[in-house]
Amino acid sequence: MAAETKHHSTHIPQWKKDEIEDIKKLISAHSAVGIVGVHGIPSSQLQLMRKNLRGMADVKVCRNNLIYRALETSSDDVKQMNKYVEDQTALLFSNEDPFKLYRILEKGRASAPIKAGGIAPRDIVVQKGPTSFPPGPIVGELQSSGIPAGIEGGKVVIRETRTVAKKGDVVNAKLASILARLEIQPVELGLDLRAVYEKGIIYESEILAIDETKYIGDITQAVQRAFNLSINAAYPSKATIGTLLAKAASESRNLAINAEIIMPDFIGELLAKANTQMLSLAQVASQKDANAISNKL
Amino acid sequence: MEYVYAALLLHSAGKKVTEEGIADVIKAAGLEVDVVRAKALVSALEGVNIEEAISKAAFAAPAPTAAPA
Amino acid sequence: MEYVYAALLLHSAGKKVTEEGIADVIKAAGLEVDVVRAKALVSALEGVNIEEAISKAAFAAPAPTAAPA
Amino acid sequence: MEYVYAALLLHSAGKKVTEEGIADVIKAAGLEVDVVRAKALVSALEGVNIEEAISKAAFAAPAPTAAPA
Amino acid sequence: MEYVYAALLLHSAGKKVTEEGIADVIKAAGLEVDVVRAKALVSALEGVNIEEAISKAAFAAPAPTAAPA
Amino acid sequence: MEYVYAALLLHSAGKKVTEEGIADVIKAAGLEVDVVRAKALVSALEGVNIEEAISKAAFAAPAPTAAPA
Amino acid sequence: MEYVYAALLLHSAGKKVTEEGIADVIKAAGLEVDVVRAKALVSALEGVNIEEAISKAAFAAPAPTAAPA
Repeated sequence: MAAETKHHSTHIPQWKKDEIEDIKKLISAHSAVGIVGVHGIPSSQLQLMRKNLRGMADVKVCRNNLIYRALETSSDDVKQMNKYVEDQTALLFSNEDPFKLYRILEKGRASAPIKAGGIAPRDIVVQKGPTSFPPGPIVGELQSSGIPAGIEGGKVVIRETRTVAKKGDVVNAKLASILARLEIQPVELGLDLRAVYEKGIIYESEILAIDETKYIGDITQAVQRAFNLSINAAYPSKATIGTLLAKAASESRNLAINAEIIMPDFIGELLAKANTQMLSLAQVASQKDANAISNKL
Repeated sequence: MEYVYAALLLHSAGKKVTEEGIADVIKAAGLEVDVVRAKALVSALEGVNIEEAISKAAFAAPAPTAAPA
Repeated sequence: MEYVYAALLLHSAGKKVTEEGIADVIKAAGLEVDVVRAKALVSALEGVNIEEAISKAAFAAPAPTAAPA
Repeated sequence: MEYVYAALLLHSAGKKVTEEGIADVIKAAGLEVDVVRAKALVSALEGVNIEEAISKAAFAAPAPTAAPA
Repeated sequence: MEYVYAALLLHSAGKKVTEEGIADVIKAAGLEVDVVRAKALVSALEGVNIEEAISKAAFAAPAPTAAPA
Repeated sequence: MEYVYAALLLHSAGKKVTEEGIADVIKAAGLEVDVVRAKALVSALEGVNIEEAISKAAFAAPAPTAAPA
Repeated sequence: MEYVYAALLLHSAGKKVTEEGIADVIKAAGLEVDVVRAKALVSALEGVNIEEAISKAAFAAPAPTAAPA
C-alpha cells in the first residue's frame, strides 16, 4: 500500500477505475451507505467482523483516494459523505435502517489486548483478588509493573486494586504482557460508523447513537401527562374512569371528615377521629402527670 | 354520601352550597329530601374552605368506607 | 367536632346518646345548641356500635403513640 | 368533576347512572347540560363496578401512612 | 376518657380548658365530678398546645395531605 | 387514551385542541373517530389550562405520591 | 414530545409504531415530518417494551394502574 500511494496522478490505471466503478455500483445497489472507521483493527479481526455482518451489510476496505473519487462522482447527496473519509476508512453497504446498522455495529465491538507501545484508551485498572497463577516468577513480574502481588493459599493474589495506566499513557512491553496474561483487554475494537447516507439524508453517529433511556423517560412523562390531563380535566374514558370515581369518592370523604359533616356514612370515621384525638391528648397529658388520666386508658 | 356529593357538585358548579341547592339536587336524583341532613350539611360547611377540605387527605382511621353501603 | 366529642363523652359516661344529652353537654361547654346538628348526629348514630367504631380506629390508627415521641 | 359527582350521587342514591339521570342532576345544580359529556361518562362507566372503584379510593388513600413518620 | 373529651369539647368550642369548664361539662353529661382529676388534667394540659397534640394524631395516622392536588 | 394523546399532540404542536383536529389525528392513526369522545374531550378541556393540568399530579390514590415530581 | 405522543397514540390504538404511522399522525396534527426523528423514535422503541414503560409511569405517577381496564 505504501509503495503505491506515490504515483496517483493524471493517469488512472484500469484496476483503479474498476474499483471505483465497483464502489459506485455498490452505492446504487444499496439503500444505505456508511463510512466506517477501521483504525487499529487487525485484518484478522476485520475479516471476522465482516463475516459476522454478512447478510446485513457488506464492508469494503479500500484506499481513501478511491473512496473519495467514487463518492465525488456520485450524486450530490452522496458526495457529501466525502467529509467523513479520513484516517483508515472502509465503506459499508446495507439495506438496513441506519439506526439498526449502528446498533448492530455497536454490538459487534470486541475487546482486545493492548499491544506493547499501545496507548491506553481508558484508565487500566487491575482489581485485587486471586489469580489463576500458581506461585512462581509471575509474582515478581507483577510487582515490577507496580501491581502489589503475593501468595496466599498456594495461589498468586493481587493484594490491592491499582490503576496501572491512565488513559493516554503509553503501555510498555512489560505491562502489556502482564495485562495479556491477566486477561485484561483494554482495547475496544469495532467498526466505527461515522455516518450513514440513506434516501437523501445523512445520519451522523451522534444522531445514530440513541439513548434508549431518554426515550423511556419521555414515554413515561408522556403517559403521566396524559393521565394528569385526563384526570385534572375530568375526561371520562375507560382508562381513567376508575381513577375519576376514586378521586370523587375520596374528595367527598375528605370533605365529610375534614368539615366534620355528620352523616351516617362517615360517622364511624368521625367517632374514630375523635377517639384518636382523645387518646393522643391523653397521652400528652399523662406524660406530664400520670394521674391526670384515668388508668382506664 | 348523597348529600356530600350534592355539595361537591354544587361547589364544583360554582354555586353556593345552600339547603335549597342541595334539596334540588337530591330531588333530581330521585330521592326524598331529609331536611335535617341538608341543614346539618350546610351548617357543617359554614366557614369551611371546601377546596381545601376536599384536597386535604382526611383522617384515615379505619378502612370502613369500604363497608358502608 | 364538638358534637362528636359530646356524643363520645356521653357514651363513655355510660349514657345513651340523645338529642337532649348532646344539647346539655354542648350548652355546658358554653356553646349555643344547633338542634339540627344534634338531630343529625343522633340520627347518624342510629344502629352504629360506637364501641366498635372506636376500636376500629384504635386498630387502624395505631400511629399516634408511635409518632409523637 | 361535576359529571362524575352526579354519577356518584345517582349511584349512592341507588339509581342507575343514565344520561337522563345525570342531565337531571346537573340541571338541578343550576348548570347547563352538555349531552356529550353525559354520554361519554355513561359510556366510560359501562361495565365498571362503581362500588369497587370507590372502595379502592378508600383503600388507596390511607396507604401513605407508612411513609410520613 | 370523659375528662379528656370534656377538655377537647371545651377546646374545640373555643373555650379555655379550666377546672370549672370541665366540671360543668361532666355534670351536664350526668356524671359526678371528680375534682382531683379535673384539676390534674387541667394542670397536665397547662402549656400544652392542644391543637398540635391533636393534629399529631391526625397526622400520624392518616394519609398525609401530600398526595392530592 | 387515544383521544388524550391526540389532544396532547395537538397542544404540543402549538395547535388549538379542536374536534376537527382530534378527528384528523385519530383518523391518521388508523382509527375510526368517535365523535362523542372527541366532543367530550374538547368540552372537558374548555377553560382548562392544559400546560398546568399536564404537570399537576393528578389524584394520587395510592402511596407513590412521594415520587412524582 | 410530539413524536412520543404520536407513538403512544398509535400504540394505544393498537397499531404498530412505524415510521409511516408516525409521519401520518404528525402530518395530521399540522406539523411537518422530520424523518430522522421519526426513524430514531421507531428504532429506539424497537428495544423498548412500551406497555412496560407505560405501566411504570402509571405506577410512578398516580394511581391509574388500579383503574385502567
